[in-house]
Amino acid sequence: MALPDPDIPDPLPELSPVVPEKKRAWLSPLNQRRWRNFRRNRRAFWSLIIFAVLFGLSLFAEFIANNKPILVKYQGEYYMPIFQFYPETAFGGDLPIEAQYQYEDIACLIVSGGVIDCYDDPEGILTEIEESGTALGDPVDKGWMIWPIIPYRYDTIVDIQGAAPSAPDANNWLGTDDTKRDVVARVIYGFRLSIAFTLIVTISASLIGILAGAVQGYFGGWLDLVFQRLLEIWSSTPSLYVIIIMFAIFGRSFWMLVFLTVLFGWPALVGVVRAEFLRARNFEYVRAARALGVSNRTIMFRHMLPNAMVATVTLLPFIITGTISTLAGLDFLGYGLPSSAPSLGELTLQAKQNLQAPWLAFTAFFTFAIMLSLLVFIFEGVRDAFDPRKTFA
Amino acid sequence: PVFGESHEKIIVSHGYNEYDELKYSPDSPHLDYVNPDAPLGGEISLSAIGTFDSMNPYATGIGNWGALSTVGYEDILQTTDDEVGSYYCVLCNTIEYPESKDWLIINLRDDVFFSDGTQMTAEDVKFTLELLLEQGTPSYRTAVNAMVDKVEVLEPHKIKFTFADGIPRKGLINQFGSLSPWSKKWYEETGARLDESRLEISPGTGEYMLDSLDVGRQIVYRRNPEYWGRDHWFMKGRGNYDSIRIEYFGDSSAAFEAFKAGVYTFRRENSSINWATLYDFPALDKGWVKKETLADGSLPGATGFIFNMLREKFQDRNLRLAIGHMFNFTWTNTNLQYGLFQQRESFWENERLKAAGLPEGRELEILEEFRDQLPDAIFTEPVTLPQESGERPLDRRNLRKALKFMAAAGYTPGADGMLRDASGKTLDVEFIEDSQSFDRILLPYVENLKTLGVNITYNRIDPSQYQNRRQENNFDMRFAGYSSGLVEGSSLEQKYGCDDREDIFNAANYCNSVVDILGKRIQEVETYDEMAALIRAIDRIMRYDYFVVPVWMLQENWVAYFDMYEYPENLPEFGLGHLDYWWYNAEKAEALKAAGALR
Amino acid sequence: MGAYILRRLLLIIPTLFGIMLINFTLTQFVPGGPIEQILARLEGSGDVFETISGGGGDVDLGSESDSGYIGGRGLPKEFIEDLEKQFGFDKPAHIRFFNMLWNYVRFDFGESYFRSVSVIDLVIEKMPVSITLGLWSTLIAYLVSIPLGIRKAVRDGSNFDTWTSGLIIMAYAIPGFLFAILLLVMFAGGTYWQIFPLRGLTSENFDDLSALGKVADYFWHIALPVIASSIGGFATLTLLTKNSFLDEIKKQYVVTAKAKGLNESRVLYGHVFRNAMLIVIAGFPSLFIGIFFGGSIIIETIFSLDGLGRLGFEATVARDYPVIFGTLFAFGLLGLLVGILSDLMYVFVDPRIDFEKREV
Amino acid sequence: MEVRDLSVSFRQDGAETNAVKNVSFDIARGETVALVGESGSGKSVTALSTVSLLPDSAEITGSVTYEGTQMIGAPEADLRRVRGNDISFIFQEPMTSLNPLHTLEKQLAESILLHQGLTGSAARAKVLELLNKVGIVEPEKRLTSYPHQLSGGQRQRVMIAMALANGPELLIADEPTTALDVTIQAQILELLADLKEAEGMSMLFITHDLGIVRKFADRVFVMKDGEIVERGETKALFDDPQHPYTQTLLSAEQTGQPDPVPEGAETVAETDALRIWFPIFRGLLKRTVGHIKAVNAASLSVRAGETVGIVGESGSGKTTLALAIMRLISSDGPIVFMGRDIQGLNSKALRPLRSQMQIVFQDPYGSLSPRMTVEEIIAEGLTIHQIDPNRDNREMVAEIMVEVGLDPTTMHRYPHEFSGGQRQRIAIARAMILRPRLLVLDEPTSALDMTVQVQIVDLLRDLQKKYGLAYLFISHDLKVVRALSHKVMVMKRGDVVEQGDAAQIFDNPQTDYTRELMAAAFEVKATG
Ligand SMILES: Nc1ncnc2c1ncn2[C@@H]1O[C@H](COP(=O)(O)OP(=O)(O)OP(=O)(O)O)[C@@H](O)[C@H]1O
Ligand SMILES: Nc1ncnc2c1ncn2[C@@H]1O[C@H](COP(=O)(O)OP(=O)(O)OP(=O)(O)O)[C@@H](O)[C@H]1O
Ligand SMILES: [Mg+2]
Ligand SMILES: [Mg+2]
Repeated sequence: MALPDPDIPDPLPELSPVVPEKKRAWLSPLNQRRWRNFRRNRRAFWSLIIFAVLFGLSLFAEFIANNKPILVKYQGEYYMPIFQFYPETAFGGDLPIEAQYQYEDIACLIVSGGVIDCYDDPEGILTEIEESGTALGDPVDKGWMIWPIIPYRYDTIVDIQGAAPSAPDANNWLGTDDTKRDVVARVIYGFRLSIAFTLIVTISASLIGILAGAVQGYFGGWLDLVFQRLLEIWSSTPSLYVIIIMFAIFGRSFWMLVFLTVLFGWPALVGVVRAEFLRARNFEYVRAARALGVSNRTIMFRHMLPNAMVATVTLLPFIITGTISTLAGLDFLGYGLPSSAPSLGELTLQAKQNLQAPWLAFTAFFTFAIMLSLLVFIFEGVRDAFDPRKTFA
Repeated sequence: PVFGESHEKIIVSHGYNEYDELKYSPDSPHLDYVNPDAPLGGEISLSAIGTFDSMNPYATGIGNWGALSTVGYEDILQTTDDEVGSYYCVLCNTIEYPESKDWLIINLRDDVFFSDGTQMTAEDVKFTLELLLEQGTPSYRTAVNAMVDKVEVLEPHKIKFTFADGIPRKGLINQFGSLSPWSKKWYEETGARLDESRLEISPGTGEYMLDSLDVGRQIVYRRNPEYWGRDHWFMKGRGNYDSIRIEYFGDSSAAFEAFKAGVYTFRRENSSINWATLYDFPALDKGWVKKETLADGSLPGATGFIFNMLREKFQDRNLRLAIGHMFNFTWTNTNLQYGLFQQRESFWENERLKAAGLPEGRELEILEEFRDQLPDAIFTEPVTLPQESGERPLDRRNLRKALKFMAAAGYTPGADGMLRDASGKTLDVEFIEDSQSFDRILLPYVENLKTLGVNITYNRIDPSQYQNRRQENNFDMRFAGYSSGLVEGSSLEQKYGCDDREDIFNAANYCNSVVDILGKRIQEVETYDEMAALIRAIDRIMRYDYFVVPVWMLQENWVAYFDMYEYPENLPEFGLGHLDYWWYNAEKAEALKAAGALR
Repeated sequence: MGAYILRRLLLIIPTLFGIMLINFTLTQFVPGGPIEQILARLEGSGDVFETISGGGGDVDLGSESDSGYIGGRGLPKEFIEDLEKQFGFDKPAHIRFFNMLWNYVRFDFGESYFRSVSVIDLVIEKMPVSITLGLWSTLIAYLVSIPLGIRKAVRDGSNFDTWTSGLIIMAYAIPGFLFAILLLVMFAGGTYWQIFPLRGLTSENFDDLSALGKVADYFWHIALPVIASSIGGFATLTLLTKNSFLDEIKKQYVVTAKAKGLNESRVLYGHVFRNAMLIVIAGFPSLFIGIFFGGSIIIETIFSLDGLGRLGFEATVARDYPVIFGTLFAFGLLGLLVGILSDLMYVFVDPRIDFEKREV
Repeated sequence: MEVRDLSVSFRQDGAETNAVKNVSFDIARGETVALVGESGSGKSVTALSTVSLLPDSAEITGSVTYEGTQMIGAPEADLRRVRGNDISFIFQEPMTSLNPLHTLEKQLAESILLHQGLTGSAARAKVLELLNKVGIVEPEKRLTSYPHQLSGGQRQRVMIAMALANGPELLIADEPTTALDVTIQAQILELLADLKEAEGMSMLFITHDLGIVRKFADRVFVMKDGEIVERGETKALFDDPQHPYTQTLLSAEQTGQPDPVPEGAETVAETDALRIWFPIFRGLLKRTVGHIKAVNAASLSVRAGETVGIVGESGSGKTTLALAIMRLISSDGPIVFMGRDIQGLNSKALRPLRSQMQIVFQDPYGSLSPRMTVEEIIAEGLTIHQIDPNRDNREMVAEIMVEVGLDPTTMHRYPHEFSGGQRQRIAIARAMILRPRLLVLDEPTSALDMTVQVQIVDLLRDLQKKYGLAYLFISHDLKVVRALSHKVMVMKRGDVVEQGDAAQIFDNPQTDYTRELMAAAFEVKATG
């Protein structure tokens, strides 16, 4: 660098090639900046945390709501019925079927260490053990059970007399549904199932959809022309028939449904992404990137996608909840998950058919509303974090 | 039967009963169960769910026909609600038939007019039959074509049906006597067909005729002021409303709301949960609406969880019993159905026909004939009754029993609690259903079966697929039923017979050689008692065979109506009669209107 | 561009053919067909709406309205064969397919299997309901969502932004049919306020009303269904608008527009709108078609309206293939045309857009 | 207009940038005030803050009064009345300041309608008049053009026309002439002078072109690092600068000559009668009804170590030619790069060559991905082409940033957080870091102040010497062209009117057009 005159001070004295220090290596500085911005949006950040906690908890639904105890001590040995099948005979009973832990006689068997008379007079024996530590006069090796907070699974028929659907009370915090199953348990499992379903479906469908839309919009020409037509054909395929056929051939299962929903869900984003790309490919910075020799893939996903993401990011929370609704709708029409599966859709349907039981409707509504709000707020935060011009307090 | 004078044993009568005496004579003043002084007037309104787009119910599967679209037609011979199997001349003066029942002459009345004012003649009756044979549903065509040899109009009001040789005579007279004449003139003038959907109703001789129609929304029938039969003894005290209105709703909740609001005034409830929970609204509290449970003596359908008897795995009765024992009627009824039902025991839930205790009398005689083909238990043990169960969803006593039955059938629980046969195969059962409203009843049962160790899947599928699978008999279990009658004839064979085993009417694809023989015999019996004995025997055998897990039944009618309708004190055994012999109390109606209950 | 349009127009033919072929092939494999449906009807079952209308009960009421004309009699083989002939199932599939196509090419869409009505008439019959629901709910959705979204973008992060977000999310989260039922029970039923009618598009005495009366009657009837069908429609559009605007609103040209002294709405609607709302604007043609052919089976069912939503569902479940294929063909064709229109809209909105291959 | 203690700071990602610190000045009626200073010193920010057009992330303190009313924190409605009508703005980056989806006519007519209430043909007449005034040829044909169909200079003139449409009281012109060739520039300045004369318009003039300042401004403020370091009457200040920075600025001048091209240097790029015509679409079906002949037949060749300067009036096809050579728009005619015709290559085959040919776009702002940080932008080429795998990318980025005079600590910022000149340097850095064989520079110094310009030109020269780079240098600043070019090509209306050795063209132009151009260029400067 040649400066014009030595006695004129260097106009750029403070510049030196000092590299700003690297922080966490697993996030590029830009992503660090985005993450910081995301965290500054308190609402989004807390929504993410709450959502993660809720989903995390629901992953352990078996330990929160189950009709089997978490831990059983019987005759000095420990059993974990949640993980393993034990017949009643394992606890001194005489039936080879799975122990029905919620029944008093089984409870009595376990507590008393297998006194067979439990089948006849469980209460008597239990009180006797309570009072004297003996059963029928003999000392017992006292056992116990640790139950989850909610002693019902999603498919447990509640064993308390009273017509279903029954209103919320101390036993069933949100009441029971019209099949007499605990609503809380169903919501917990249903939340897990729905979220798992929708996350898998949305992620795969969006990835495919965005990719397809991006490729079409970016390259244009015959590729776009032909692909669009195929898409048109595909999207007029009656999904219901395909579902019926596939179910009839392969049987009904979660993964089948995931597969089918992805199959029919991915075109959702293609249109908007394609439009955004059709536009963005004319921008000067895309030209600049091309001039740099950036590969098409990088141009599409590094340069254009972040700028063509508005619709995608906006629509994603809705696609996620929409997928839940799709699942619900399929349940509704009877093409969804097996009927006993804990589905939020089924809950809404029940709510409609049992207007006299408003707790069903409220539960369904709040579950949906909370889930959707959290998602919308999270994605609002994501959008803001990616917005270069957004200012954060 | 009243016998005629003819030495050829020609019987001339004002009515007909295959087995029994007719209760009413031609000069009876009126039917016993009606109020002959019931005032005429007013309107009754009902609701229907769904929509309609046709008023021709005779077009097979074409169009959703509107409710009561046949209300304007009258059968020549008609039954009553307090007898079994009696048919009385309404459009005729007498019928004539030889003892051999080789033919039937109907002496039609000459004072019967269609609602368009034309007189009904024998030509119309002939035309009706011909129309049915030409354009009616193929099944009807084939069946009836085989029955009748020739139809002759002997006189303007005399028609003769000559029956074909070799056709069982049972039921023929009812069959042809139950024709409802249609107007030949109308069909010829309009060129209308029977196999199309249309919104016009052809004129009938009945008391009511179409008044107005708003597709998908409302149908109103009104009394034909010129109705010919107003003074007919059979019609006394009947058809008391001036108009009948049917309101259509897309949704059952909307329909119910409409009832609350008085948009329509009469409602029959068909759902226990609704009956128990929904009837709690201002109009009811204020006494405007009456909610009543009325006894009903008609036979409930023999419904239950049926086994597909064609399936290899269901051949063992023990296995069927085991599966049946896991259904907990008591719990289901109290917890899901509000304790409103009884448990169905028999295929014919009527004292006349139902088998009970040990076989005795004529029933025993009949059964004895087949002693070698029947299991001993039929003779030595009381008739099979559904198991009793306790208050908890899973009844442990029945569970024990079921396990025993399973063991007897060769299935024992493995280390994972699943039932397995000797070769280690699980017991796979698929339960199919197409209606969502049964989920709540079925799922607890399915849960119980799972606990027992049955590898059961419950599949709710769409109606067409369901229909397809039942037609192809491609199912393990489903909820279905047989409809039973107080008189059984050839239909019994169709329902339970081996020949029709794969027919859609034999829901369980049931076949038992003894039942088959007895079923044939039923078509030849002379008296009702003999038929009853045969049915009891059949009932006993079929209940022993346990191919249907019996569920609930209701022997009541649940009705709710705005308090302006009244009914005779002595309601008959077999009918509710809300459209027939109930009547409208104008004063009460005024009061309701004044109170603002109705608009 | 002209060549492109021509290409697109020509491509309609194979596309439509593809659509029909796939659908036709699928229906060959789907279990259960129209014949089963007819048989089910003959037995008095086969109400495909039961799950939705909730009419099912556990008591058998017998038949109040059936003629008993078939009952108790078997369904002989001949009958089924007869039906098969009637529906043309006796011919091999490919012949049926080409017959159908040939008819469609001549715009002959045939008759419903289950009603003696041509498919076209059937569709026309159901249009008023669909148009009503489609038109008003889209109108409301757009009239509310776009200004709201813009306002939210302008006041991003404010309290207003927060609570409106909450509100529209809540509205979206209410399951549509629950909301519809709720409205019905609250405002039309016999328990609370009986303000609105329970069903239908117009009153029985509609024809006797004065012109003003007719209009009033119409709006009185559609109030609840339209509210119910628009309630969930705000959220996506509002947020889409908001986010699109947020992306644009800080760009340099907006500053230029502001510097011109344009007032806020001129800046927002005159300048930003077109830049931000490419997707929304280009979606207008299909939206417009959607207005005519939209249908919501659940809303229609609950408010006893007879529209295309119910028709479509019924046809699908009842396997009413003429209706399915007829509507598929007609709407498919329309959809393809609208697709072209929609792509042209892109160019109209943003003249920089073209569909050509980027060869450089 | 009176500005008192104006400070502006940007909060971004936790950090705070003080762009403007305690600036005070005033502009009297009819007066022209020039704001000069280092690139990035806060000139544009100061100007924008006067009518509250800064982004939300800016925090403004101090006061700005216009005709007695406070502007800072004034209600939007008041500001609106003032904007466009009383105070007009010419933005620094014309390329991105026009609404991309509005036609020229619409952009112009809008403000005319707004402040003068003219519609229809009256408005159109006014639009045409304005376009004529700013020297757009055949304005009728241009009415329906969209900004992306215009050249940089044309866009800038539209911008100017827009600002002048309503006869403002105060014109704030942020580098209004950077993209204009000297003739047009002279025309525009004359126009401004006329307006000032006739309507007593005041002006806040931000520019790097000291010649213009000297000729034009009544008073001058010199800014550096967000502060006004010196102020005074133009003449006084020019004659006797006090502050060391001002002294540097004034004395900085493009000097020197390009180093001669080494003998036998290979030809890097060559075109032969390259033609670029843009089709004009009309009607519903968008049929092609004619062509805009941007470049008719351009033949040029550039050797390693050689600089070819391309000059010519605004809109003459320079940018188009540059883009075509880079194979970024389609063209007809062979383009030989390193002995290989790249005209027919597909983008995949072309990609490896890209590291050898780089371009600095005329519109630096638009060419920077808005959602990438500067570091990513500059480093991107490195990662693709694996320039020097042994070195840390980040280090190389920091190095090049220093070389072009940018602070490496700002490498995590987004492009919009920079000043116009800084962005231009980012664009230069991005291209230079690859050390390409051929570098096309489209007005790379237009937004740079003299000191930085000199620095950049030196840098270019150094690199050329070191690596034997070939430059295609497009500029309106003939001094820079002269300082850098071996050969010069003169374009007019898509045609190459003259081509040859730089010295020969500068000293002895053959065509009238070139002569005019030279005259205008050196005349303005000379009288300065
Ligand atoms: N949005 C922003 N966020 C952060 N810093 C900014 C922002 N806009 C401008 N700056 C910084 O403020 C300083 C002043 O910028 P300004 O645009 O006023 O410079 P300028 O004097 O106009 O320079 P030039 O001559 O290059 O246009 C620069 O250092 C720039 O980096
Ligand atoms: N995409 C396009 N469509 C139509 N015309 C265009 C397009 N791009 C440029 N032009 C026209 O081509 C001509 C040459 O433009 P170009 O940008 O090459 O000019 P330039 O010499 O770079 O001018 P400046 O010095 O003002 O930047 C101009 O008249 C311009 O309006
Ligand atoms: Mg600037
Ligand atoms: Mg240019």
